[in-house]
Amino acid sequence: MAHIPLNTKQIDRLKQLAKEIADQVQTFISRHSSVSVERTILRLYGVDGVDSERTPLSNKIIDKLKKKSRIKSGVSRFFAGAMLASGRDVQTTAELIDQGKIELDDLSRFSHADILEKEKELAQKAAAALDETRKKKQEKLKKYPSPQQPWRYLIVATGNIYEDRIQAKAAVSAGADVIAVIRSTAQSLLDYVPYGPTTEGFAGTFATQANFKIMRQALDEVSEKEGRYIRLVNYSSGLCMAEIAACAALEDLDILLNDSMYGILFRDINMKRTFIDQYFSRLICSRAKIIINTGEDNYLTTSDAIENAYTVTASQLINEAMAQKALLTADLLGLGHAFEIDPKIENAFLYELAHAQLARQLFPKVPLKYMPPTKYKSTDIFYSHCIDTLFNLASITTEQGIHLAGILTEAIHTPHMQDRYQALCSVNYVFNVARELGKEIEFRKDGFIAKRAQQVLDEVEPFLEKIKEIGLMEAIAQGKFANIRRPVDGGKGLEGVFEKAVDYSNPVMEQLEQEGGIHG
Amino acid sequence: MAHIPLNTKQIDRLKQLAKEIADQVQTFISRHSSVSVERTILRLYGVDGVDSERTPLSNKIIDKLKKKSRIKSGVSRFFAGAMLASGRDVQTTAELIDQGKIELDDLSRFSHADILEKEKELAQKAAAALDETRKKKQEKLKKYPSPQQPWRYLIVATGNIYEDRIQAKAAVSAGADVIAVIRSTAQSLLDYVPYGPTTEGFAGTFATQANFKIMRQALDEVSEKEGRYIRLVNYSSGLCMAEIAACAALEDLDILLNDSMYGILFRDINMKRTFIDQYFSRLICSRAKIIINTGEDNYLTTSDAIENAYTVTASQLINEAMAQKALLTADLLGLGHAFEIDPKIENAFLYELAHAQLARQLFPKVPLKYMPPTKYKSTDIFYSHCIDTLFNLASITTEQGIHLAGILTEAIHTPHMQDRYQALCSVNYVFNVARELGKEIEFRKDGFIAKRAQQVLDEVEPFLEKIKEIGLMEAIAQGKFANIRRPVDGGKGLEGVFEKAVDYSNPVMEQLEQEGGIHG
Amino acid sequence: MGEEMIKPYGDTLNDGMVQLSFTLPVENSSRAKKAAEIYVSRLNFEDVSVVHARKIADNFTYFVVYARAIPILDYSTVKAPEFKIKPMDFYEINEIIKIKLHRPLTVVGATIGSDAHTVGIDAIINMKGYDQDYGLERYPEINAYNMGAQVPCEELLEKAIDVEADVILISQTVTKKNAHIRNFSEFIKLLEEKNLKSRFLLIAGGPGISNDLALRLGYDAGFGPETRPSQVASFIVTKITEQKSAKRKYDGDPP
Amino acid sequence: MGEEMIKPYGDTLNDGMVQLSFTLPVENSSRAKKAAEIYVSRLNFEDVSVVHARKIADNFTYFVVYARAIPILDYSTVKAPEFKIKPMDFYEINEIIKIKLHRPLTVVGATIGSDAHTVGIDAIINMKGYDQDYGLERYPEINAYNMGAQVPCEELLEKAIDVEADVILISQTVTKKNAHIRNFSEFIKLLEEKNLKSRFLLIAGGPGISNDLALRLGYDAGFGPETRPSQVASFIVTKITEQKSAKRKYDGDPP
Ligand code: B12
Ligand code: B12
Ligand SMILES: Cc1ncc(COP(=O)(O)O)c(C=O)c1O
Ligand SMILES: Cc1ncc(COP(=O)(O)O)c(C=O)c1O
Repeated sequence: MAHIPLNTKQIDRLKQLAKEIADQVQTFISRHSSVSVERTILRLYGVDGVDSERTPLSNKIIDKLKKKSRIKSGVSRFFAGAMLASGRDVQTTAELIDQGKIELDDLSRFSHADILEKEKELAQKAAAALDETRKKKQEKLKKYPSPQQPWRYLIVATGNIYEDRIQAKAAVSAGADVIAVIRSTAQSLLDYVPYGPTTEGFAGTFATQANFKIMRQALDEVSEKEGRYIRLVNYSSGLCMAEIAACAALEDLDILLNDSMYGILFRDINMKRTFIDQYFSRLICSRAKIIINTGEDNYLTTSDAIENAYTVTASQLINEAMAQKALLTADLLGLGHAFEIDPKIENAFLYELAHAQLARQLFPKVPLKYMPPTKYKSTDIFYSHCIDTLFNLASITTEQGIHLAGILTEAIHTPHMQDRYQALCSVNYVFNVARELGKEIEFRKDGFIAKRAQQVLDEVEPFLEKIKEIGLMEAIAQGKFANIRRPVDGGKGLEGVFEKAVDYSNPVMEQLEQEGGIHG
Repeated sequence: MAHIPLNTKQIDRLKQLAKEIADQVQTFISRHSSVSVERTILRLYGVDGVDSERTPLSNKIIDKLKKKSRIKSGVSRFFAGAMLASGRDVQTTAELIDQGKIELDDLSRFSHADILEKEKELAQKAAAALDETRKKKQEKLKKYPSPQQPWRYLIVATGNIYEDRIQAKAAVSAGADVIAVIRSTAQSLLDYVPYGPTTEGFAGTFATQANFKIMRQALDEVSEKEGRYIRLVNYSSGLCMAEIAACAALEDLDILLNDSMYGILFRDINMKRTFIDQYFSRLICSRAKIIINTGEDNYLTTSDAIENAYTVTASQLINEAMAQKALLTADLLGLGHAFEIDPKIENAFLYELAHAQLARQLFPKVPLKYMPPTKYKSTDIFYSHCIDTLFNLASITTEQGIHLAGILTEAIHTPHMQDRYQALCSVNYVFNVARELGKEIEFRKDGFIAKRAQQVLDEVEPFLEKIKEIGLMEAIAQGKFANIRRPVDGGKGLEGVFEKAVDYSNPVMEQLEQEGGIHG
Repeated sequence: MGEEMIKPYGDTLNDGMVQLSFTLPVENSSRAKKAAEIYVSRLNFEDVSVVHARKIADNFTYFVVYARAIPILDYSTVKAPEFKIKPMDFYEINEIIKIKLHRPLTVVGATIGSDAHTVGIDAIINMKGYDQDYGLERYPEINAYNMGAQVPCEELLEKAIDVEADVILISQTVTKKNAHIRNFSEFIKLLEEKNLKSRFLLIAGGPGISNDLALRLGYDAGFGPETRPSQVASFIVTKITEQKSAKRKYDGDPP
Repeated sequence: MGEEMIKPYGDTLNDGMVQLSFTLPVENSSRAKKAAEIYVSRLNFEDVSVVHARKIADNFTYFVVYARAIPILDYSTVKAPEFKIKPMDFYEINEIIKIKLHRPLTVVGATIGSDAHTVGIDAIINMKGYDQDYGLERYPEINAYNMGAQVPCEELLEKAIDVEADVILISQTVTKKNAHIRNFSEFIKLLEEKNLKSRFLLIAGGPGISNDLALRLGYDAGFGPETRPSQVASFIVTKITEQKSAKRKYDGDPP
C-alpha cells in the first residue's frame, strides 16, 4: 500500500498523551452516573414498553426514583428488590412498579445478599443477551460473507420506516453493504427513546427498537438474496446514548454512531452527561460487537478542513483512547474523518489524500469511517457528482473501511431512491477500476503529501499537550474543537447527571468491565 | 513527474523501425500526386470562389486539366503559363480559365524560363502567406498568453456556424482553451471544399474557409476578453486533406485533425490518395505552425483498448515518423490516444494510467491529444459523468497536452450548451484539485502499471517489424489496424491519384521542402 | 386488469418527484429564476424548486430544478409492442433452420446513407458478436453478408437480390435531425417502387430504434441498444418458419 | 417593453430541450419505457426520447429522458421582487449608521425550532463572515447577538426585547416537509399575538429562502444561498434609515 514515512516514536507519544487525557475523564466518569445509564440498566434487565402517553416504562421508573431522591444509589438494587417483592418476571415487575403496586425504594424486606444475588442474576441475563446478539451476527457472517472494505454505506431517511425499507433494499441491490437509517431531526435531544414502528419523522426516521427490528429483518432478507452480509447502522449519540445502544444490541444492529464529543459540540448536550453516557454505551457495544462510528467529520462542517485537520486527528486519538477504556477492540473502532476541503483550493485532492492516508497509518487496524464531501457540495448536482467521484477514488486508494457514499443531491434534499442509485454507480465504478491503485503508487518522499501529513501530526502534539494540561472538559469549553465553545455546566441534560452514592451499584457495568474485551 | 522505467535502447529501436516504414511510404509518395494536391496548389496561389452551382474554381480547373490528360505534369506550370497569358491577377486568371477564355494547356507561347520564374513567384507568395499566418499567431500569443497544458478542448457541432459561435463563446467563458468545430457528417467524402458561411450541417458544421474566418474572429474576440489565447481546430483528414490545410492556414487556424491513416480506415478512402495528400497537407501545417492531431483514438472504437493498445503506440510512432518527413517539429505533433477501456474491467484505471504515461514518456515533447471515453459511455448521463471525471484525473496526472473534454451526453447527442458547461465544471474541478498529483506520486517499480507499459512496448516491436517487412500498405490491407481491412486499390478517391510525369512540378512543395522546418 | 395509477417516485409513493435541467436564453437574475419556476409549472409541475441557477453564457442561464409532476397515468392502459418471440440459443437456432427449412438462411446487412457507424451492425453480424453472444456469421446455417457503412440504398438492395437474401438488416446510428428516420424510410420507398416490399424480412436497428418505431416505419422489427445477435436470429428464424408454413408469396418480380 | 417569448435552449434557439430524470414504480420493460414516454408527453413535451431505463429496485425503474418542451413563456410578463437596495461596503455602512442614526444598531439572530444548522447564521453574524466579507459582529456600529441553533421562538423574542433589538435575523436550513415554512410562520404568529409585528425589522434566511418567499411569509426580506453579510447590512441600514425619516411607530406595547 502507498505509504508515508512517519515517526513511530512521535506516534507513541501521541497515543500516550491521548491515553492520559482519557484517564482524567475516566476518573470523572467512574464517580458518576446518569438517568439514561440507569434507564439502560432497566432495558438490559428486560424492561420494555410505554404507557398510554407513549412514555417509556424505563423513564417512568427512573423518574420515580429521582422523585424519591434515591437515584444516587442506582436503580439496580431497587429493581432487584422489587423483583424479589413481586416474585414475577421483569416486565410485570416494572409494570407493577409503574402502577404503584410495588414500592420501589423499600429494600428493608430483603437481605443484602439476596438483593445482590438477584442483581447478579439480572446482570448475567443482560450480559447473556449481549452475548447472544454477538453470536447471532457471527453466525450470519459465516452464512453470508462480509463484503470487502471499503464497505458501501448508504443512508435512508424518509421518516417512514416502511418506506425506508423499500429504499434500503433498493440501495442494497445497487451495491450497498451498509444501511444507515438517519434519525428524525433532533431526536437526540429527546430524553427518552420513542416507541414502536414510526412513520412520521422529519428528514429522518425515529430510532426505536421496533424500527430497528423491522429494518434488520428486511436486511436479513436481502443478505440472503444478495449472498453478502448487509450491516445495519443507527445513531446513539444524544441524550439516550446508552439506551439506544441497548436497544440496538437487542435487535442485532452492527454499527452505531457513537462519539464521545459529538453530542456536546453539535447538539449542545452537557459534556458531563455525554462522557458518562458514552462510556456505558460503549461497554455495551464492545460486548455486543457493535462497531462504533465517531463523528470527527462534523468538525469540518463548522471549521476549516485544512486549518483544523489536527483537531480531527487529535479527536480520533482521544476517541480511540476512550474506546479502549470501554473495552472496544480495534475492529470495532470506526474512527471518523471526512473529505471536506474547499474544492477551490489548488491541490485540494492532494491534501485529502494526505489526511486520509495519515488516518489510515495512525490507526492501521480500525475500520475507518470516511465521510463524503457535504459542505462544498453544490446544488448543481452534476458538479457535486464529480466531487463524490474523486472522494470515492481517495477512499479506495487509501483503503478506508466504511465508505459513506456521497450523494449528488447533498446540498438539496435527503436522498431520493435514484440519487442513491446514482451515487452507487459512481462508487462501484471507481472501486472497480481503481481497485489496486493504492498498491500501485508511492507518495514521493518529502513530497507535498508526506509533508502535509507530517505537518498535521506536528500540530496535533502541542494540541494534545495543551488538552492534557487543562483537561478535556476545559478544552471543549474553550472552543478547541470545531470552533464551538460549550461551558462545562451548560447544555442539555446536566440535570440527569448525579454523583454515585457509596452504595451505588451497576452490576451490568461491573460484569462487562470484569469480563473484559471480547476478542475474535 | 511520475515515471515508468523504460529501456531507451528499445525506444530507439522502435523509432528506427517507424522511420524505415515511413521511408518506404515516402518513396511512393514522392512519385505521385493527386487532384487535391493540385487544387491545393491553386488555392495557395490564390484561387478562390465557386460557380453558380457552388463548384469551387480550383476543382473546375483541375477537372479541365484532367480532361485534357495534362494532369500528370501538375497544374502549376500550366497555371503559370495562364498567368503570363492573361497578364492579370491570380483570381481573374482562374476565372478566365474557367470561362474558357484562356487555354490552360497552351504553354507554347512562353519560354520555359519565364514559366519557371512565374511559378517561383507564385510559390513564394504562397509560402509568404503561410509565413504570415504563422507570425500572426505568434503575435497573438504574445498578447494573450497560451493557457497551461492540458488545454481544455471542447467541440461545437450545431451545423450552423452562427449558432456554433454562440456555443463556442459559452464554452470559452466556462474555461475552454481550444474550440473544435466538428465537420458535417461525411464531409470528408466530398472531393471538394464547400464554400461560404453554412447553416445546414448534419451533426456538424461544414468546414469552409468562410466558416473558419467567422469562428476565428469570434475566438479572437474572446481571447481578448478572457486574456488567454483560444485555439481553433478543424478537420483535414478526408478527400481534401491538403486543401483544407491551405484554407485553415489562410484563416489562422491552430490545430488540424490530420492523420496519415484515419481516412483510410474510418472513411474508406483509398490509401494511396491518403498518403499523398497527408504529406502535402503536413508540409503546409509545418510552415503555418498548425498543430496536427492524429487519430489513434479511433482504433479503440472498433477494436479492444487493452488487446490493441500496441496498435495505438505503433501508429503514433509511424505518424511521428511521417510527420518528421513533412518537417513537423515536436511542438506541432498532437499524437492521439484515448481513455477507452471497458469500465467493467477490474483496474481499468490502472491500465489507462499505464497507457497514458507510456505515451507521455515515448513522446516527451509533443502536445499529446488525449481523447475521452466514448465507446463505454452510457445513456445514464450521471454515470457517464463519473467516467469523464476519472479521465480528467488521468490526464492531469500524466500531463497530457490537448485534453478533449468528455461529455456526459456522449452516448446520446452532440453536446448541448449546458452539457459542455457541465463537462468543463468537471475538468476545471479535477485539474485544480489534482494539479500536481503527477509530481507527487511514483508508480511502483515492477508494479502493474510499469509492467503493463512494458508489455505494450514489447508487443509494438514485433508488430513494427512485421509492418516493415510487408510494408505499411499491405499491413493495412491485412486489417492490422483497428481490425479494419482496406485493399490497396480499394476505397474512394483512387481515381484522383496519378503518377508524376517527368516534367511534373509543384514549386510550393519544393520550396517548403527546401527551406526546411521552422523552429521557434 | 384494473387501474394502476402511477406517478414519479422520489422517496414516497406518488410524491411525483422529477429532476430537470435546462437552459433559458436570459441573463441570470431573480427574474430569471422566477421565469424558470413559472416555466416548469407550465409543464404541469407543482412545488417547483429552482435549486440552481448559473450564467453559462451571455444571455443564457442554466437551471437545475426539482418539482412534483401533477399528471397521473393509468399504467394498465399503456401498451408497447413487445416481441412475443421465444429467445433461443445458437444451437437451437441452427437446429430449427436445419429441420424446418432444409436450407441455410441468407442475411445481408449494412449501415446506409452517410452514416459511418459500423460497430452496431458488426456486433450483430460479425463472427465475434456482442456481449459473449456469437454474431450471425458464426451460425453454420446462416449465410451472412456485412456490407459495412455508408452504403447507398440501391447498392444494398442489389446485393440482397443478388445473393437471394431472406433478410435485410439495416443499421442507423446518427439520429441528429432525424437522419435515421429519413434513411430508413428511403429504403422502404425504394422497395415499394420496385414492388419488393414483401420479398424480404426487414429488420432495423441502432441506438435510437425501438420495435415500436421500426414497425411504424414499415419494418418487420426493430432492435435497440444492447441487442444480442441471438435475439435477432431468434426473431428471424421464428418469422421465416411462420412464413414458410403460411407459404411464401412474392408480390413483385417472379423468383 | 415588448414581448419576449422564450423556451429552453439545447443547441438551437427555441428547440425547447430539457433533460429529465425520474423513477416510476413499475418493472423495467418496453411497456415501462412507453409509460415514461407517455408520462413526459403529458408534461407538455414533444419529441420525447427515453434515452435510459434501468431497474433500480423491485418494481422501480429509473429513467433519463430528453424532450422538447412545448410551452412558450413571455419573459416580459415575469416579475420578481428584487432588492432595490444599493450595495454598500463595511466602511460605508458604519459611516451611515454613525451619521444618520447617531447610535449603534442592535441585531439578534438565531436558528429556531429543532433546526441545528448554525453555519448559515454564523456566516452572517460571526466576526469571520463569509466569502471574505466580515460578519455583523465585526461592524463597530452594530451590536450583534448570535443565539445559535435550536432556539425556541419565545426565547428569541425575549432576547430581542431584552436588548432592544432593531433587527431579528432568523435562519432555517431544514426544508423537508416544509419545516422552514412552519417555523418561520410560528415566529410571525408569536409576534402578532404579542402585537410586536412592526417593532422589529424581520429578516429570514437560509438555502431554501428567496426574497419572494420571505415577503409572502410576512418578513421584510429574505436572503438565500451565497448571501454575504454586507448585503444584509446594506439592507438593514437602508431600511432603518428610511424608517427613521418616516418616524418609527410601535403598534404594540410602549417602549
Ligand atoms: C464509435 C463511434 C464513432 C466511430 C465509428 C467507427 C465505426 N466504424 O463505427 C467514429 C469515430 C468514426 C465516429 C464518427 C462520427 N460520429 Co460517432 N460515435 C461513436 C460512439 C462513440 C460509439 C458508437 C458505437 O460504436 N456503439 C457501440 C455499438 C455496439 O452500439 P450500437 O450502435 O447501439 O449497436 C447495438 C444496437 O443498437 C443494435 N444495433 C445497431 N445496429 C443494428 C442493426 C440491426 C439490424 C440490428 C438488429 C441491431 C442493431 O445492436 C448493437 C449491439 O447491441 C458514439 C457514442 C456512444 N457512446 O454511443 C458516437 C456517436 C454515435 N457519433 C456521433 C457523431 C455525430 C459522429 C460524427 C457524425 C461526428 C462528426 N461530425 O464527425 C462522426 C461521423 C460519423 C458518420 N459519418 O456517421 C453521435 C451521434 C449523435 C446523434 N444522435 O445523431 C454520437 C452519439 C456521439 C455524440 N454524442 O455526438 N463515431
Ligand atoms: C453542515 C451541515 C450539518 C451540520 C450542521 C453543523 C452546524 N453547526 O451547523 C450537522 C452535521 C450537525 C448536520 C446535521 C443534520 N443535517 Co445537515 N447539513 C449540513 C450541510 C452539509 C451544510 C450546511 C451548511 O453549513 N451550509 C453552508 C452555509 C454557509 O450555507 P447556508 O446555510 O445556505 O447559509 C447561507 C445562506 O443561506 C444565508 N443564510 C442562512 N441563514 C441565514 C439567515 C439570515 C438571517 C440571513 C440573512 C442569511 C442566511 O447566508 C449564508 C451565507 O451565504 C448541508 C448540505 C449542504 N451542502 O448544503 C446539510 C443539510 C442541510 N442537512 C440536512 C439534514 C437533513 C440534517 C439532519 C436533520 C440529518 C439527520 N436526520 O440527522 C441533521 C440534524 C440537523 C438538525 N436537527 O437540524 C439536509 C436538509 C434537507 C432538507 N432540505 O431539509 C441537508 C441539505 C443534507 C441532505 N441533503 O440531507 N448538518
Ligand atoms: C457521531 C455522530 N452521532 C450522531 C450524529 C447525528 O445525530 P443527530 O441525530 O443528533 O443529528 C452524527 C451526525 O452526523 C454523528 O456524527
Ligand atoms: C484524425 C481524424 N481526422 C478526422 C476525423 C473526423 O473526420 P470525419 O469528418 O471524416 O468524421 C477524426 C475523427 O475523430 C479524426 O480522428
